[in-house]
Amino acid sequence: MTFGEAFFGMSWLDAIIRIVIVVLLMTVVVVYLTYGERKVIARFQMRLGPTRTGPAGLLQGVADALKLLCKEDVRPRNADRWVFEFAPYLTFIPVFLVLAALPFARDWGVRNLALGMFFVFAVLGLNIVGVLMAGLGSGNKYALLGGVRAAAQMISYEIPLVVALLAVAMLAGTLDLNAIAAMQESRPFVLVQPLAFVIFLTAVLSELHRAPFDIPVAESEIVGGYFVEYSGIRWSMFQLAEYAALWAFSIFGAVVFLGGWQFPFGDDWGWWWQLILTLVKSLLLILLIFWVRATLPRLRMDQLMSFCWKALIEVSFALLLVNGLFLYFGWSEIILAVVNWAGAAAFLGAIYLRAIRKPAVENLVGAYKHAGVSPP
Amino acid sequence: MAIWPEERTAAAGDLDTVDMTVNVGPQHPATHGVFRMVLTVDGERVVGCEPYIGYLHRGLEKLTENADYRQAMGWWDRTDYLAGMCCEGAYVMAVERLAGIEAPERAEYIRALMMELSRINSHFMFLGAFGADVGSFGTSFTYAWRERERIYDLFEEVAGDRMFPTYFRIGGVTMDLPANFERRCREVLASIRQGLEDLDGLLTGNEVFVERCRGLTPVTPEWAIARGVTGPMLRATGLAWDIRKAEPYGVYPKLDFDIPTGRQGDVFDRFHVRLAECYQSARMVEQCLEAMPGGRVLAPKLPKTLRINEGELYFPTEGTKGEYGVYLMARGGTQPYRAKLRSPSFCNLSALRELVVGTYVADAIVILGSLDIVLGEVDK
Amino acid sequence: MITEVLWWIVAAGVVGASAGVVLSRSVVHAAIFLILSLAGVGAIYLFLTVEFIALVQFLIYGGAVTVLILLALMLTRMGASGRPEPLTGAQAPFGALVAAALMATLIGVAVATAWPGDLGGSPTAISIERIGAALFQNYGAPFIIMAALLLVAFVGAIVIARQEDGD
Amino acid sequence: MVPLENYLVLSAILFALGVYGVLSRRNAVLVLMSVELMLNAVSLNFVAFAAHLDPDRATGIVFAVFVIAVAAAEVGLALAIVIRLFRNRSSANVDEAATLRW
Repeated sequence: MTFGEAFFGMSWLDAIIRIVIVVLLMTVVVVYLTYGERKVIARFQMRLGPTRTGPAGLLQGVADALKLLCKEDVRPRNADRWVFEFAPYLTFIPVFLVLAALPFARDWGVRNLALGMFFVFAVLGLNIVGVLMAGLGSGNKYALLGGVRAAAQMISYEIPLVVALLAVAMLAGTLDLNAIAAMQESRPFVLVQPLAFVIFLTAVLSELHRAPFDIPVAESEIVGGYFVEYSGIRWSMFQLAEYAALWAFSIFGAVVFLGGWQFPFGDDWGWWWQLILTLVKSLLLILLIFWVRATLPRLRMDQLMSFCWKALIEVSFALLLVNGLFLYFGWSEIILAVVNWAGAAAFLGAIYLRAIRKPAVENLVGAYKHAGVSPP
Repeated sequence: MAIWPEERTAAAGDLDTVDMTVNVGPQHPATHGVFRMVLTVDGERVVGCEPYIGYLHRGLEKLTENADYRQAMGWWDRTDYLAGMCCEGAYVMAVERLAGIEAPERAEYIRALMMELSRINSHFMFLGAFGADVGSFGTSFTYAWRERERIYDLFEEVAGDRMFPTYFRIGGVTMDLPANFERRCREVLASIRQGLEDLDGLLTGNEVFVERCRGLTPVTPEWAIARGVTGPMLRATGLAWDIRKAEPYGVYPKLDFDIPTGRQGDVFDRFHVRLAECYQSARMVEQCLEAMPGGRVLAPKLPKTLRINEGELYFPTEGTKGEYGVYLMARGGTQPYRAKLRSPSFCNLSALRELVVGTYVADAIVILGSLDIVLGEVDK
Repeated sequence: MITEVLWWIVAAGVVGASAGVVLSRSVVHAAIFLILSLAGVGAIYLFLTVEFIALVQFLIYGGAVTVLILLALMLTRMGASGRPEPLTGAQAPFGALVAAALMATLIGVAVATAWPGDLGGSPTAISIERIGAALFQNYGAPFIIMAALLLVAFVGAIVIARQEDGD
Repeated sequence: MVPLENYLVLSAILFALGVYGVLSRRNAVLVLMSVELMLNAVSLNFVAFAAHLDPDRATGIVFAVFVIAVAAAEVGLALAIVIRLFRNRSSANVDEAATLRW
């Protein structure tokens, strides 16, 4: 039973009510995600974050939103007018559409699509167009560089993202997000497909322009990238899109990999428990993303691309192949899980091994060899 | 759309694309002050770099020539404003040498201590800002800032001012250390050590950071010497050249410290050498605390008005960025006839174009960060 | 009723955007119009209740058109006067004539023909399982050939676009 | 309900616009875009036929998938050729590529 039908008996009204609810929810969530990010990162950086507006700074997001609404909407003189003005909408709308397909609890969502997973990445992939338009239309070279970087990056990282998710969808045998969640009653897919989860997280960081893949918006290089010329409400639409996409991807990840509303006790304890499960899991993923942002520096463009094309894509296709073999021969899931864990360990281990070539400060102490100075 | 390029190059056989000019600075988050460079980029590649300086020019040398020897000190403070003590130390020692004044030993120890703390302060600024240049979202910055605040607090307790203390005097220092100085200084040192560990852990072992910095623009000692590059940048190439050892001044001959050197002079080595230098400076501060003699802090019988009859002197010191050399020429009177600063940031910056061309835009920012310039010193 | 109104709106949008593609004076604008047009066609697929093709349309063309825009940006030159080269050639009237004739013919044929099996009513929803079965069972061999074609095409593209040493 | 003819007419208009673009545009990238329009019109036709006339076998859907795949391959190849052309002629103008050798 859906609440629209219960009250009005009209399906389109029901849909509109649901959409309104999701939009309002999204706005509130975005406001508090920005607040949460500032608080979390502030803690990582030994600061307090916002404290002044409201108790513990809780109203900071609202204050920011009000300020942005009141700001002047500036358009540079040599901006391409229509391209510039429509770009924020084109980044924002796909993200908002994606929220329509996500299940928050059993059959709770705007629409339960049979092609839910496919819908999510097909539609989210569209917001690159808005980003590119913002980059091209601003008439600013930083924005241009940012837009071009974003385009190259998002197109590249879509491939491992989609392939890794397809590997999971193969196991599940469906693209329906509700069905995928329902399937994880005994174990979340992350236990069976950790490698896919790692690839998914990496690609999502990149799709969302989060550190260490925040190259299109790199503050210290191109001063904010594609939205450098935007102000006021249009700028806040980019921000809204960014955080809404963050939230959408985390719910998506929670549903596909962490068991969504189902694991654990999702069936037994009712819808409120399912809702809590989904939200807590998505918040965990968001926290992970914030954590990464607080610690990691930024990759360079060529390193980013070669990481995608030389590592991620190969690994994700290998994963797809392995999953296919297991499904074809009907081998047991335990073995599949073991193979996958081994793969994930090898993948992360390789990255770690590259990192531990850390030279010690003690080795740097000079030999006075060139200068010919004798130590006193 | 008017984003189209002013310049174009057509390399033979290459795709005949159009170059774009990107203006970085003077208001840019990563130029460390009012520095401007105009990058000509071919896509993401930098094919040209034109640095512009002078936004912060205050005429230090001319001002010095028109002021009393003691009055001028305040301006020298403001050259390398991240390490004010080092600058005033260099100037004060140069004048002392020119005038033949000897500072008491306690004053010399205090100076060395303060200068090394200043060096740590400046290097912390570098470590924090460099992390931000490479792209970490301010975490390295706040880590570094915590220690910088502690050092500044200590400076305030000693001299009454944080950034521009003008604490040194010709012939000693203004006043003696406060009563609980040794305890406070050891507290700060412990905190500094902790902060260095933190930054080391945050940056040095970070795969992304290493990937960004290692092997980026390695240079040889010969190359560096030919361009007058000094300081940590020179030492990163493997040449252990440190004025504190090579032409010692103050109490440095009595202090035991090592010169950290890099291996290939790349960006990572520059970062690492500075990190290691902080440990050495902390060692020196500790030794100064141990060996601090009692006694006066200002030489007795200093003349009320300092007059220097005839003389000329180039006095190099190891500033935080490199060879910070003070040239003074006296022809009688209370003012120097000619003053000149050999500013290390300026000389190091002159290597920028050669380093940057051929790298990526993102690298250009990192390379600029690794030069560790301070604009007050570049523009004087 | 609402469906029809929506259909007409979307169809008008598609036609307008497509006209924008062939008429606009800037390559970038043309590319953006192309996106609108392709997205509109995707929406039309939704009216035909084949969500799968609509999503494929979004996914594939989203990336493809982005690349097109980038290429367009890279390859558009300014003339000596600082204005872009004219994008439409002198043969445009001739082209318009041919296109108009073709359109008239096609529309005439489409309207005049009595399509066998057409119930004149709403489209039948085709489930994703049905499409999958058709793709991998009935048309399995063409699918594999298509995969090979894609591979060959991309290898060919790389070979053509690659910088040769003596070049 | 929207009858089949509507889709066919829409597709015809799109195709004609694509033809006009191919014939009249000089810039190779724009020609490519017009070809995309034509391919789109074709796959719209396929899907409309499939949904209206042949829902059981879904042949039109399969063909639409093939058309999209071919379009992707075509974009890749054509852009490679355009880059080649541009590298040799410094122009993406198709009128200049009149000779069959370079």
